[in-house]
Amino acid sequence: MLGLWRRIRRLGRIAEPAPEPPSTDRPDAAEQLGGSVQIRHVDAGSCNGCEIEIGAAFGPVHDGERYGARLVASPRHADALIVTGAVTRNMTEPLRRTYEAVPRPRMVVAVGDCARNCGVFAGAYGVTGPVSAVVPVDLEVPGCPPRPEAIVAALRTLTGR
Amino acid sequence: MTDSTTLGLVGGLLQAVVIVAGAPLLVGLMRQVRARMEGRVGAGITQPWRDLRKQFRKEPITPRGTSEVFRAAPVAMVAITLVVAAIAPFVTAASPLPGVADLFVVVALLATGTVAIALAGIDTGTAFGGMGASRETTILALVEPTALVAIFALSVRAGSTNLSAIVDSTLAEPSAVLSPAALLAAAALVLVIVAETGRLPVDNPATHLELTMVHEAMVLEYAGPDLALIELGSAMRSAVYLGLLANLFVPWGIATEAGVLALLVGVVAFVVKVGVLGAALAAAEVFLAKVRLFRVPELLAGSFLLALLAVTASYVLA
Amino acid sequence: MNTVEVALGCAAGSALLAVLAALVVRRRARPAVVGTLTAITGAAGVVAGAAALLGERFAVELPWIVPLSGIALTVDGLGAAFLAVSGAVAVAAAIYGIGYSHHGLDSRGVQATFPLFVLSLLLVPAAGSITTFLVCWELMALTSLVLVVSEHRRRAEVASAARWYAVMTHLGFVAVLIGLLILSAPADGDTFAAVRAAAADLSPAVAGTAFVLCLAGFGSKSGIVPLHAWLPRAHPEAPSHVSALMSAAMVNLGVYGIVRVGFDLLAVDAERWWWLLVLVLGAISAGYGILQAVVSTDLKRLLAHSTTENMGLVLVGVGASGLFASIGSPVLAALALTAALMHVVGHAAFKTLLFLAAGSVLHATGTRDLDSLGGLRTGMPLTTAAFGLGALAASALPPGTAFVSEWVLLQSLIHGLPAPDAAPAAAPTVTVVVLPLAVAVVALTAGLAVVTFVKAFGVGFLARPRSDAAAHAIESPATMLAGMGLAAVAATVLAVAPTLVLPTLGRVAAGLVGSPAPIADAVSVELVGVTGLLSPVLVVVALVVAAVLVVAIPRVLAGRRARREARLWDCGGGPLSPRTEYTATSFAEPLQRVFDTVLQPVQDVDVTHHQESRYLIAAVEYRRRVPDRIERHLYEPVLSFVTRWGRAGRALATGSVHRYLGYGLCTLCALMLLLVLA
Amino acid sequence: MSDTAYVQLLNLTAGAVLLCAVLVLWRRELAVIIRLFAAQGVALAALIAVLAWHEGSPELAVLAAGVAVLRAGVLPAVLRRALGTAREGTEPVREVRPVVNVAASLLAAALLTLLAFAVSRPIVELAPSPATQAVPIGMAVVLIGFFVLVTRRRAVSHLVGFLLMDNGITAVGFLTTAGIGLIVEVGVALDVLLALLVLQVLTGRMREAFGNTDLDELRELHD
Repeated sequence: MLGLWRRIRRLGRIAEPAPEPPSTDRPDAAEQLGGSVQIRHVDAGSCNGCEIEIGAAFGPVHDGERYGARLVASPRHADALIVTGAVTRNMTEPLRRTYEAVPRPRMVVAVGDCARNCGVFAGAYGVTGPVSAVVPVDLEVPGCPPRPEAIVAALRTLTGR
Repeated sequence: MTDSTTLGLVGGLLQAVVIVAGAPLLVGLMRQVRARMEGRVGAGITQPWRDLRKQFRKEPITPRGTSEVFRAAPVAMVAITLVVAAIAPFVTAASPLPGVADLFVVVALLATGTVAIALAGIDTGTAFGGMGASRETTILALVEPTALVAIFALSVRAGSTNLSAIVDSTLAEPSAVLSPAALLAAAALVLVIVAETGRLPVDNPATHLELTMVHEAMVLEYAGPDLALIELGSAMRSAVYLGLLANLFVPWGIATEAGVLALLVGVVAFVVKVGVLGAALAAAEVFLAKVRLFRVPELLAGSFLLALLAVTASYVLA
Repeated sequence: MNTVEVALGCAAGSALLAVLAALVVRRRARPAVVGTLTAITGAAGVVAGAAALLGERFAVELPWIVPLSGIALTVDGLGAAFLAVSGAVAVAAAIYGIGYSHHGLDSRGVQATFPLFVLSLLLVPAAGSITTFLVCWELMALTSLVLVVSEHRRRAEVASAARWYAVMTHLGFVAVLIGLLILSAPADGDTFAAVRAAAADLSPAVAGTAFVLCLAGFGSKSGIVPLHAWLPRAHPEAPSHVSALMSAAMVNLGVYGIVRVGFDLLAVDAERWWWLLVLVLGAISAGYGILQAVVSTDLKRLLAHSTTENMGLVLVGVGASGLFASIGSPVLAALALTAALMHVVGHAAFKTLLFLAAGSVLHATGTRDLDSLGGLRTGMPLTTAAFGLGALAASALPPGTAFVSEWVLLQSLIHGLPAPDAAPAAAPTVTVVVLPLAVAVVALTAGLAVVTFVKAFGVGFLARPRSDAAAHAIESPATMLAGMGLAAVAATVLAVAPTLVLPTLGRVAAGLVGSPAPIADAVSVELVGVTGLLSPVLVVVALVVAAVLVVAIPRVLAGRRARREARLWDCGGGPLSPRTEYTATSFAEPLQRVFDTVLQPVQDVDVTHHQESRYLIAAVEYRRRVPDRIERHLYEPVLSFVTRWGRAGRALATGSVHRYLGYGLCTLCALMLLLVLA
Repeated sequence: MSDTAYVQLLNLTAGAVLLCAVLVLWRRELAVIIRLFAAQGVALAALIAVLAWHEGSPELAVLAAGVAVLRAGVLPAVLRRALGTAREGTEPVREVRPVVNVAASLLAAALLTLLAFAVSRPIVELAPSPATQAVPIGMAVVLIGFFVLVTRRRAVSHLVGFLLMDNGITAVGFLTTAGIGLIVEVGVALDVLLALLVLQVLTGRMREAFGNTDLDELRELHD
C-alpha cells in the first residue's frame, strides 16, 4: 500500500499534453451531444490489432476520457459505436441489432482499414463487406492498425473538445 | 409559523436543490481524483452534468416485454432520494417534516429505492437483470443489520432516532465524537455506505464485464432520459449517504437558526464535508480491488461486529 | 342489550344458517349462499370486536349449552382485538371463497365446515372460561383439519400434510389442556376471573410449568420454531381462502393465548425468564422462518414460512414487553406490546391479501411453483397489483403496513436501553446484552423479507412467462377480486393511517401492563413517554410530490423525444428464450450460499456423457433441495422411535381372540391387586 | 491532566486494543496478523502509559516502556522470524481455511464480547471507576484470543492467539490493580517468552517433520 502510494507520488501525471484539436468537420449528430460521447465498441471480425490501439487510446498516456469520451457496457447507454474489423457473416446481424439498440441520435465510427474497406480480407468468403455496407458510418479512422493518436483525434471530433 | 419550521422549510428546499445540483459534481470529483491518482488528466468534474444533459435529450427506449414497473422505477428511485435529501439534516438541523426525519425511515426509504431498481432489473427478463437484482438485494439484506445496529448505537446517546435530535445531541457534547462508540459506529457506517452505494471493494462502478456487475447489471436496458434519472439517482444516493455520515459525526457548521448567513455557512460546510469524504473514498479505491461476491458477507459480518461493539462500548466505556 | 351481544348473536345465527344452507341448497347456488352468510358472520364479528374495543364490555353465562360447566363468553379489550381481526379476515376469505369454491370445493361437507371454522375463530377470543376456550379451540382445530384435507382427491401431498397437522395440533391441544387445568385446579370455578384470582397463590414452579406448557401449545398453533413443522405443510395444501384464514387469523390465536395467559391470568407471578424464553423463541422463529422463505420456490409455502417469521416478530414484541415489565418500565412494556398487537393486525391484512392473490394465481395457472410462473402481469393485472401491494406491505418498507409496526417495535427496543451514564440498576445486564441482538435479528429479518418478496413478486409476476400455463393465465372471477380488494383496502388503510387503530391497541396493551396509553391520538404516530414520531401519510404525500417533480422538471427543461419500442438487448444474438431468465431458485442462490452453514442445502449434479466420447456431454442435471434441518434433527428421531415401538407392539396383537380376552383378564386382575394393596 | 481527557484517552486506547484483536480475526495474511499484534502491543503500552500519567507513578511508566518493547518489539520480531523461515518453506503464508469461516468467527467474536461484558459487569460494579469500566474489554480480548487459538490452523496464528490472551490478561491486570502489576507483568512476560520459545521450537520441528505447520498434521503423531 505504502509502496503503491510512493509510486503514485513519483510518477505524477503520465498523460501527454493535449495536442491541437482536430479540424475535420463534425457529423451533425455530434453537435447535439454537447461534449459527452459514450461509446460501445463492437468487434465485427477484427484481428484485435485495433482493439489494442483503442485500449491504448483510453490508457493513461493518451487518456481519451479527458475529452469527454467514455466506453460503456451496453449499446443502450451509448451514443456512438466504434466498429473494428471487416464485418464477417456471423457478425452482420448482431452489428445491425447493436446499431438498432442505440438510442437516437447515434453515430458509427469505423476504426481501421478492415472496417473501412475490408483491408486484406476484401472478398474473403466469410466477409460480408465493410462496416458501411451494414450500418451507416459517420466517421472513419484509417490505419492498420490506426495509431492511438488518430483514434483520440476521431473521438475529439465527436466530442468537439 | 415558528422559527424552526421556517428554517426547516427553507433549509429543506435549499439542501434538496444543493444535492440535486451537486451530486453529479460529487461523482465528477470522485472520478477526477481517481484519474489524477492513476496519472490521467480526467474529464473534469462537470463531465457527469454534460452526460446527464445529453441523456435527457436523447430518445427514450422501451424494450419489448417490459412493463410499467420498468418505466416507473427510475422515477420512484429519484423521488425517494429527493425526499430524503429534503428532510434529513444536511444544511439545517431542523427538518421540514419532523415526522419523516427518522433514521429508520431514511434507511428504509433508501432501501425502497434499491428495491424499485431491482424489480425493474427482474422485469426486463434478461439474465443480467435478474443477476444484478439478486446480488443487489442480497447485499441489501446483509447490510440491514449493520445499519440498524449502528443507528442503535447513535440513538442510545441521543435518546431518540430522530435525525435532528441526534445532530443536536452531538452539537451539545462535542467530546462524544471521540468516544470509541462513535468511532466504531462511524467505521461500521462507512462499510454500510460502501456496500449501499456500490463502490469498491463491494462493487466496481466502472466495470464493463457483466458477470462482475452488481448495480450496473440491473440498468443495462435503460437508455436516454430513464438512464439519466438512474445515474442522477445513484449520484444523489452517494451524496445523501456521505452527507448523513458527515453530519451524524461532524455536524459543525450546520445551520441551527434561520438566517441567510447561517444557511450560507451550512451549505458551504455541507459541500466541503461531502467533497472531502468523497475524495477520500475515491482515493482509497485506488488501493483496493473488488472482492469476490462471496467474500462480501465477511466484510459485512465485520461491519456488523463493529456496530455491535459500538453499542456495547457505549455501556462498557462510560 | 348491548352491541357486542347483538353482533355475536348475529354471527352465531348466520353461521348456523350457513351450515344449514350448505346442507340443503343445491350445488350450483351453494357457494354463493354459504359465502354470503359466512361473510355476514365475519362482519358481525368485526362489529362486535369494534364495539368492545370502543369500551363496551360483555359477559354472558349459558349453562345449558354444554353439560357440567356450560359456556361463558367474555369480550374484553384483548379478546376484542383478536375477534375483530378474525372477523375481518373471514369477510374477505368468505367472499373470495364464493368464486374459488367452484372447482371441486362445493361439496356439502366442505361448505358446511367453513362457517363453523369461522365461528370458532370468533369464539376462541370471546371465550370467558377455560372450558369454553378449550371447546372452541378444539372445534377450530377439527374444522380447520377437515378443510385442509378437502382437496385430498386432487393432490396426494394433502394427506401427509393433514397427518402432520392433525398430530401436531392435537399434541399442542394436550399441552394447552394440561397447562390450563393446572391453572384452574386451585381456582373455584373455571372462569378466567376465578383463575386470575387464584393465580396469586401458585408456587413459582407450578406457574412456570403451566406457562411453558401453554407456550408450547399456543406456540405450535402459531408455527413457532421448533414446533412449526406442520405449518409449511398444511397452509399451502389447504384451499387458498382457508390458507388465508389459517395463516392470517388462526395463528394469531396462538399469540392471543400466550398474551392471555402471561399478561392476564398469570400476570401476578410472571417471571423474567418466561419472557426471555418467549423473546428468544420469537427471534429464532423470525430468523429461521424468513430464511426458509427466501430459499423456497413454492409460492404458498413461501407465504407460510413468512407467517412463521411474522409470528416470531410478534413474539419478540411480546417477550420484550414482558421483559420491560419485569424490569419495571411499564411504558416501554406497553409500547412493545402495542407493536406486537399492531403487527398481528397488519400481518392479518397483508397475509390475507397475499394468500388470496396466490390462490388466484393457482386458480389461473394450476401451479404454485415460482420457477414456472412469471409474466402474469399481462394476463392478470389486478391480481398482480394486489400481490405487489401485499409484497410491499410484507417487506417492511415505507410506505408499507409492516413498516409501522416494526418501527414501533424497534423504537421500544431502542428505548429499552437507558442513556449509558444512567445507574447500572436501570440497565440490567440481560437487557444490555439482549436488546442489541434483538434489534439485529429484527433488522436481518426485515432485510431477508425484502429479498423474499422481491423474489416472489418479481419472479412470479414480472419478467416473461416461464411456462405455457403462466403465458395463458386469465384474470379471476369478480368475487375473488372483491375478496382481494377488501384485503387490499385494509392493508392500504393500515399502512397510510395506522393511527386509526394504533391508539386503541395501545390502550389495550396499557390496560394489560398497567401504564398510561403509549401512543397519542394524532394523525401521525406519536409515542408517549419516549420521544418518537412517524407520520406515514406525510411519507406518502412527500413521495407523490417528489415523483411529480421528477417527472415534470426534465420534460420542462429538456423537452422529450418520442418513445421507441426496441427488441430486448440480447447482445445481438438470437431472441432470448425464457430459459435464460433468472428463476426463483437462482435468485435466492447467493443467500443460500451465504447461509449454507445454517440451511445445509442438498444438491447434486449428474452429467450424462455421449456414448461415443466422454468429452461430449449429452445432458447435465442439477437438483437442489433445502430440507428443514430442525425437522431432520428433532422430529425424525422421535418418529423413528415411535415407529419402532409400534412394530414392537404389533407382536402383542396376533389376532387370536383368546389372547385379547386374556389381556383383558390380566388387566382386571392387576387393577384388583392395585385396589387391594392401596 | 484533566479528568475527561483521561477518560477519553483511556477509552480510546482500550478500544484500540479490542479493535486489534477483532482485526486479527478478520484478516488472513499472517504478516498482517503479526503487524496487528504489534499494533495491539503499542495500544496496550499506551493504555498503561495513560494510567501511569493519571496516577503519576514512575514504575508504571517504566512498565509501559517495558510492555512496548516486549509486545510491540521483541515478540513480533520473533514471530516474523518464524514466519520468515516459513516463507522459505513451500507453505502459503496465509490462514488459508480456518476451522470456522471468517464471517462466522466475526459473529462469534461479537457474542464473546457480549459474554465478556455480561460476565465482568458485576466486577465493574464493585468499584466503578473509568479504569475498571474498561475491564470487559480485557476480558473480551482474552476470549477472542482463545477463539483464535481454537479455530486457526497455522502455528503462527496459534502463537498470536495465545499472545492475544496474554495481552488481555495484562490489560485486565493493569486496569484492576493499577500500580502493583510489576511482579505480575514480569512473571507473565517471562512465561510468555518461555512458551513462545517452546512453540517456536515446535514449529521448527514440525516444519522439518511435515514440511508445513498446519496443526492438523499433529493428528499424525496420535497413532
